[in-house]
Amino acid sequence: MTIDLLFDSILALTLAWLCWRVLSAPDLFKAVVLFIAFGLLMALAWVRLNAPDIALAEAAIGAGLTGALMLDAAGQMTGRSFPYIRNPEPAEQEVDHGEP
Amino acid sequence: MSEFLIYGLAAAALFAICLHGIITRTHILRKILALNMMGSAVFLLLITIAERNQVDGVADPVPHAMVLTGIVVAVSATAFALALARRYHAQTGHTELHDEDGST
Amino acid sequence: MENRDPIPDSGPIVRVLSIILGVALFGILATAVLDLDVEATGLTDTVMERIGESGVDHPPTAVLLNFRAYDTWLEVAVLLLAAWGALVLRQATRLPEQPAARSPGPVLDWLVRMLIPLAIVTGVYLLWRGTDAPGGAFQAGAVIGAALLLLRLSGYRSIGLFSAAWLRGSLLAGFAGFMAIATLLFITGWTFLEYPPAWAGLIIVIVELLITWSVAVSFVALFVAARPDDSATEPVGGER
Amino acid sequence: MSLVGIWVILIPLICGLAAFAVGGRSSRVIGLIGAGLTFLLSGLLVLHVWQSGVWIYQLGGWDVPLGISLRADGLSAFLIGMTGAVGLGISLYAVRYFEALTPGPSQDPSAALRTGSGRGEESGAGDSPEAERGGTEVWLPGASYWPLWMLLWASLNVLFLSNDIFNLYVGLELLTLASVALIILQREQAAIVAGLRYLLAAFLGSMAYLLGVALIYADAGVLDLGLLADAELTGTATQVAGGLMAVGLLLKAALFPLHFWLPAAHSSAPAPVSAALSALVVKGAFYLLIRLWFEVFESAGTVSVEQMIGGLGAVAIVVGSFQAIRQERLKLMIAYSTVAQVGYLFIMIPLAGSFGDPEASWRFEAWTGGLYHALSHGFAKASMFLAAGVLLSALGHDRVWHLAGSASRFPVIYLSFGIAGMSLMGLPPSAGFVGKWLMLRSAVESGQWWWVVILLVGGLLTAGYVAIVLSQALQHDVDEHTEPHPVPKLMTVMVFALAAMSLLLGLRAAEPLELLEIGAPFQTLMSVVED
Amino acid sequence: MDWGFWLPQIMLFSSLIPALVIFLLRDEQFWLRTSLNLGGSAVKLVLAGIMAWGVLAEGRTYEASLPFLHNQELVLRVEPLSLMLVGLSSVLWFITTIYAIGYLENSPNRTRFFGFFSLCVTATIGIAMAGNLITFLIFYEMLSVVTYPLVVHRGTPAALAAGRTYLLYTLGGGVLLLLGVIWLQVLAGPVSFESGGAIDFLVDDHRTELIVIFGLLIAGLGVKAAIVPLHRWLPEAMIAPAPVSALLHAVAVVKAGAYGIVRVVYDVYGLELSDQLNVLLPLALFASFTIIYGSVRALGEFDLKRRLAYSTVSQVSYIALGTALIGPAATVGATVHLIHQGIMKITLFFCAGVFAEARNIHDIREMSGVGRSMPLTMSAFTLGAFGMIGVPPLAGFVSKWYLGLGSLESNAPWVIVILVASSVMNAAYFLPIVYKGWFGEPHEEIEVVEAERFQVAEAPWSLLGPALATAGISLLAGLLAAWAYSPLSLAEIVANQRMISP
Repeated sequence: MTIDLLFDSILALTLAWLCWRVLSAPDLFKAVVLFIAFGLLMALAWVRLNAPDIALAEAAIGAGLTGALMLDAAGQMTGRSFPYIRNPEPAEQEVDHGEP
Repeated sequence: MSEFLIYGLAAAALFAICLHGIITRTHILRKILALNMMGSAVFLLLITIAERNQVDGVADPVPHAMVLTGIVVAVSATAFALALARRYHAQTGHTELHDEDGST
Repeated sequence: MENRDPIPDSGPIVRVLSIILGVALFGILATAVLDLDVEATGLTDTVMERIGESGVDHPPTAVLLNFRAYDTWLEVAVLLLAAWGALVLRQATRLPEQPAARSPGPVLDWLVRMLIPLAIVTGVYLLWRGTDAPGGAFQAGAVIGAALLLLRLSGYRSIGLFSAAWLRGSLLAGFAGFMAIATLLFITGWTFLEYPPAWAGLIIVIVELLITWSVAVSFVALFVAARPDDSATEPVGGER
Repeated sequence: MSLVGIWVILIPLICGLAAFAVGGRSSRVIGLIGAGLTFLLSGLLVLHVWQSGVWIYQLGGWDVPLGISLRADGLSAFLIGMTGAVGLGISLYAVRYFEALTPGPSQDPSAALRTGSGRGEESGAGDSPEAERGGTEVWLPGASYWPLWMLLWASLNVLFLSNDIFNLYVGLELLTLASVALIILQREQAAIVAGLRYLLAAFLGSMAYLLGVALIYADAGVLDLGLLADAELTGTATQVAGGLMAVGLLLKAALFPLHFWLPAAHSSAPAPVSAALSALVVKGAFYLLIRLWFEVFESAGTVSVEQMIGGLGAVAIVVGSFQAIRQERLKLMIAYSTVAQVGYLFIMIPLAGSFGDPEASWRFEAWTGGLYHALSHGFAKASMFLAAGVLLSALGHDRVWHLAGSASRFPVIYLSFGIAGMSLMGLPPSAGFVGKWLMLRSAVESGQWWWVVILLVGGLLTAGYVAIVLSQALQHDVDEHTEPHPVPKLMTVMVFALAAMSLLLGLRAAEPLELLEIGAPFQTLMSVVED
Repeated sequence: MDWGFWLPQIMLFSSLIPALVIFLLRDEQFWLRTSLNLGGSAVKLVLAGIMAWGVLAEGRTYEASLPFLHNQELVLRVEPLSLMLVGLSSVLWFITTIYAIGYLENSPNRTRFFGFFSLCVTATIGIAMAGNLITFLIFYEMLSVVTYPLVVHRGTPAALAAGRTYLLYTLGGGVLLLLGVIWLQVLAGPVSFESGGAIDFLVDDHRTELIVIFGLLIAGLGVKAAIVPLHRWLPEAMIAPAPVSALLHAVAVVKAGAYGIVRVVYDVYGLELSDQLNVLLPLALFASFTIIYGSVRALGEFDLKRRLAYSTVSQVSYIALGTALIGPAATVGATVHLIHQGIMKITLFFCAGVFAEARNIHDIREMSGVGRSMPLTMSAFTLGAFGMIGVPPLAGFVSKWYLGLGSLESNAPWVIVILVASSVMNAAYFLPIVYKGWFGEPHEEIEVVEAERFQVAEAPWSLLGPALATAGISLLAGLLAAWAYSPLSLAEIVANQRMISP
C-alpha cells in the first residue's frame, strides 16, 4: 500500500513538474512534446485511479490529437516544419470559380 | 495521506500553476497549452472523486462521464482556438495577442 | 514571420502578482480538497441500481448514453460547432485535398498500409467493447480519425474526396442522428431522450456508431482546417 | 403544451442543422422559419409558465439525481421570452443585413482588410474568395450565419432551461463556441483577434466553473440545482466552489476587471451578431450566476463578498461609461456601454444579498429590478447595435465625429437610438426605469446609500455618451463626403421595433414582474412586497 | 363606456398618436402633417372643454388607473387643479401649432420638430393629469427628454451647447426628484396626490427625512421652475425657434416645475405638514430672491428673447412664492398665476418671434418705431407687457392682487415689498421697449426702404393671429375674472379644496 502511495506521490509530483516545464521550456516544440508526455502521464494516473476507459480517451484525444494539433501549430508559429506534414507549397492557386 | 488527497492536491497545484501560466505567458500557444492542462487538472480531480466514491470496486461513473464529455469539449475548444491562432499568425506574424492589430 | 525575436513574457510585477495569486489559489483549493470527506459514495449506488434498465453493462457508457444522454448529445454539438467554426475560418464548404506533391516513401507506404486497417479494426473494437467494458464512441472516433489523418498526411486522398454535402453530412451525423432518434421517439409519445427498454441497447449502438463517425471526421476536419490555407499565409486582403 | 420546453430547444437546433445541411442561399429561408417558430414557442413557454407555474421535466425519464432535469420557472421563462423577442428582431434584420452587405461597409474604413468579407449573397456568389478546389458550392457569409445563429439561440434556451450544473457547463461551452464562430464570420483580422481572446477568456471561465462543479459534486454528491438548493450547503468546499464558479461566470459576463475581452469582441462582429452577443449572450452567464448565487450558495454567501461584487459593478459603471464617452467608433462605444450596463446588473448582488435583515422585502425587489434591467438592456442594446449596423452599412463607417447631421437622413435610426439610450439611462417611461426604480427602492429601503449614488450617477454618465452621439447627429452641418448607401427598410424597422419594446415594457411592467415571481427564490418575502 | 376612465387616456393619445404618425412622414407632406397637428389639437381642445364642463358644472372627477408595477399604478386624474394646466396646455397648443406652422414653413426637419412638439404636449398633459407621484415623475422626465431635440433644433454649435446645458440641468434635476420620490415612497408607500396631503402619519418618526425629501423634491422641480440658482438653462435655451421658446419655455417646461411645486406642497405634504416642518419659509425666500434676481438680470439683457427669459425666471417664481404662503388668497394667486403667466408670456414670445421673422429684430435697441409698421403686433406685445407689470385690469394684476392679499393673510408683509419691487422692475424693463416701439424713431440700421418706413407691414396672419389671440385672452382673463368659468374662479375652487385654517 505504501508503495502504491509512493508511486502516486511521485506521479503527482512529476505531473506538476511537467506542467511547469511545459509553461517554461524555452523551446516551444519541446514544450509541446512535454505537453504530450504530460497527457500520457495523466492517462497513467487515471489508470491508477480505476478509470481505464477515460485514460484511453485522454491518451487518444487529450495527448494524441491535441498534441498533434499543437505540434502542427507550433511548427507554423516557429517557422519550422513539422516533419513530412508540410509538403512543399504546391502552386495550388486558388481556383476562382467565377459565376457558378 | 491517501490516494484521494495526493491526487486532489495535485489537481489543485496543477490548476494554480496553469493559471499562473495563462496570466504570465504571452505566447498564444502557451496560453492554450496552459488552458488545456488546466482542464486536465479539473478532470484529474473529478476522476479522483470518482475513485473516492467507489462502491465494491466500481468507481463512480458519473464523474467519468463528465470527464469524457469534458475532454471532448476541451479538445473542440482547443482545436478551434488553434485554428484562430494560426490564422491570426498567418495574417500578422504575431504570436501574441496584440490590441493594435485590432482597428482601435 | 520567420523566427521573430522571442516575445518577452509579461513584466516582473505581473509575474510576482501572478505567483501570489497562484499560491493563494493553491492554498484555497487545497483547503477545499482537505475539507472534503474522504469517504463518500456520490451517485455510484444510484447508477448501479438502475444500470439494468439502461441497455448497456458498462457504467460510464450507461451514464453517457442513457442517464445523462442530454450532456453527450450537446457535447457532440460542441464538437460540431468547433469543426464548423474552423470551416468558417477557411470560408470553405469542404476541405482541400492534400496536394500529392511527393509520394510517400516505400517504408512509410508500407507502414500506412499496415496501420490503417489496424487502426480501423481497433476503432471498431473499441466501439463494440464500449457497451460492457472500457472503450466507446469517442475513443473509437479518435482512433479512426487518427487513421484518416495518417492517410491524408502520407499523401493519400482521403477526406478531400468528400464533397461538401458528404463533409457536412459526416460532421452532422452524430448530432443529427442522435437528435432524429430522440425526436422521433419523443413525437411518438416517449419522454425526450428516453429509449424503449427493449430497444435501448440497439439505439445506443446506432448512436455510438454515428457519433464515432462524426468524431472521426470532425477531428480530421479540425486538424486540416486549422492550418491556414495557402492563400491565408499572406495577410487577408493581400495588401500587406 | 407541457412539452413546449423541449421544442423550444429542439426547433432552433433542427432548423440550424437543416440550414447547415442545405447550405447556400436556402439557409436563409430555413433560418427565418426557425426564428419565427422559436419565437412562437418561446411565447408559448412563457404562457405555459404563466398559467401552470413551474415546469419540470425529467429527461430520458430518469429521475434526479440520476438523470438531468429541465426546469422553467418565471425567471427562465422571462429570459426565454426576451431571447425570443430580441432573437426574432435580430433575425429579421439579419435577412437584409447579409443581403445588403456591399463593398461599402467595413468594420474599419482605414484598414483595407476586406476581401471576401461583406459581400452578400445578392452581390454575386462568384466573389467568393476561396471556394475550395473542385467544390461546386461557394462560400456565403449568410449561409453560415443562419445555422450558427440558430445554434446560439438554442444554446441560450438550453442554458435557461437546464437544471443541472454540469449540463450548464456544456451549455456554456456551446454558447461560447457558437458566439466565437459568429464573431469571426467575416474573417476580419480585428474580429479574429477579438474572437480568439474571447475564446481563451471564456475557456478559462469554463475551467473555473467546471472545477467548482467538481468540488460541489465531491461535497454534495448531486448535480441537480434543486437538490443542491435543498441541501443548503455551507462547507468550505462549497464556498470555494461558489467562488470559482462565480469568478468563471463573472469572466464570461464581463464584469470589471474581467471585461477586457468584451469591447473588441462585441464591436468587431457583424451587427446582428454584436446585437446578439451584447443583448443575449452576456445575459446567459449572468443568469447562471444569479441562479447559483441565490439558490445554491444562498447560505454560503457573505456580505463582504457581495459588497465587493457590487463594488466591481460600480467601478464597471464608471469606467465603462467613461471609456464609452472616449470612444471614437460607435460600435466600440456601444460595446463599452455594455461593460457599464453589466456593472448595473451586478449591483443587484449586494442589494438582494444578505445585507441586513434576511427577511426584508427589498431583497426580492432588487432581484426583480436587476432582472428587469437585464431585460431592458437586452432590447435597448440590441437596437443600438443594429442601429450602428445600419449606419455602418449606409455610411461605410461608424466614426462618431463623422456622423454630423446624419439625423436628418436617418431620423428613425436616431430616434430609436435615443429611445434605447433612455432605457439605458433609466429614464421613464422605459423598461430601464422600472429596473432602476426597483433597485433604487431596494437600496434606499435597506439603507445602502452608496448604491443609490452609483445608480444615479451611472444614469447621468450614460446620458453623456448617448448625448454625444445624438448631438453629433443633430448638427446642422452635414459631413458631405459621406454619400449614404441605401439601407433596406426592414433593417430600420427592426431597429425601431426593438427600441420600442424597451419603451413599452416600461409602460406596463406589472405582468412581467409577476412572471418573475413564479418559482423565484425569496418565496417568503413576496407576500411582503405584494401587499 | 366609462368616460371617466377613457377621457384622460384619449386626452393623452390625442397628441401622442399624431406625434408618432408625424415621425413617419416626410418633410414635404405638409398637409397631412398639418391636419394631424390641427386635428389632434382640436380634439384635445374639445376634450378639455368637455372635461372642464364635467369638473366645473357637474363636479365630476375623471380618473384612469393603469397597472404599472406590483403595487403601483399609473393614475391619470382630472380635477380642478389639473384642469388648470390641462386647459392651459390645450388652448395654447392649438394656438401655438398655428403659429409654428407659419413660423417654420420651409425650414428643414419639420417632421422632427412637429413630432417632438406633439410629444412635449403629451408630456405636459400627462404632468397635468398625473394623479400620483410616480405618474408625475414619469411624465416629468419624459418632458426633459423630448424637449432636447427641440432646443437643439437649429443644429448650430450654439444650439448644441445650449442643449448640453439644458440636459445637464434637467437630467440632474430629474435625478434629485427621482431620489426624493423613491425615498418618500419607501417611507410612505405609493403616494397619490390628495388635497391636504397624505403623509402626516410619518411626521413623528421621520421628521428629518421628510425635510430632506422636501428639499430633494423642490430642488428637482426647481430646476424646471428655474428657481435661482438652478435657472441657468432657461436663458441658454432661448436659442430654440420661437414657437419652442413660446410654448415650452414660457409654458410647458417651467410650468411643469411650478405645477410640481404646487402639487408637492398642497397635495403631497399638505400645507399643514409643510408648515409644521418649517420648509415653507426657505421656499418663499428662494422664490423671492429669484423674483428679484430675475428682474435685475432682465434689466441687463438687451437681447429681446433673453430679457423675456429672465422675466420668465422672475415671474414663474410668483407661483412658488404664493405656494409658500399660507392662506386662501395666496393659493388663489399662485394657482391663477399658473395660467396668467402662461398666456401673457406666450404673447410676448409670439411677438418676439414675429419681430425676428419679419424684421430680423433680435435686440431691443433695434425696436425703435417698430410699432408704426407693425401696430397690431406691437399692441399685442404691449398688452402682454402691461399684464406682466400688473396694470389693471389685465390678468397679471389679478395674480398680483391675490398674492398681495395672501401675504397679508399669512402675516408676511415683506412679501408685498418684493411684489412691489418686482413690479417696478417689470415696468423698468418692459416700458422702455413699449415706449421705443411706439414712439422711437425707426432705426437706421434696419433696412427698410424710406417709403415703407411708416407703411403698415404686418407679419402673415398665421404668426400675427396667435399673438393677438393670446393677448386677447390675457385681457379677457383680467376683465372677466369674476365669471364662473374664468381662471380665477377655477383657482378659487382649487384653493377651497386645499384650505386649512392658517
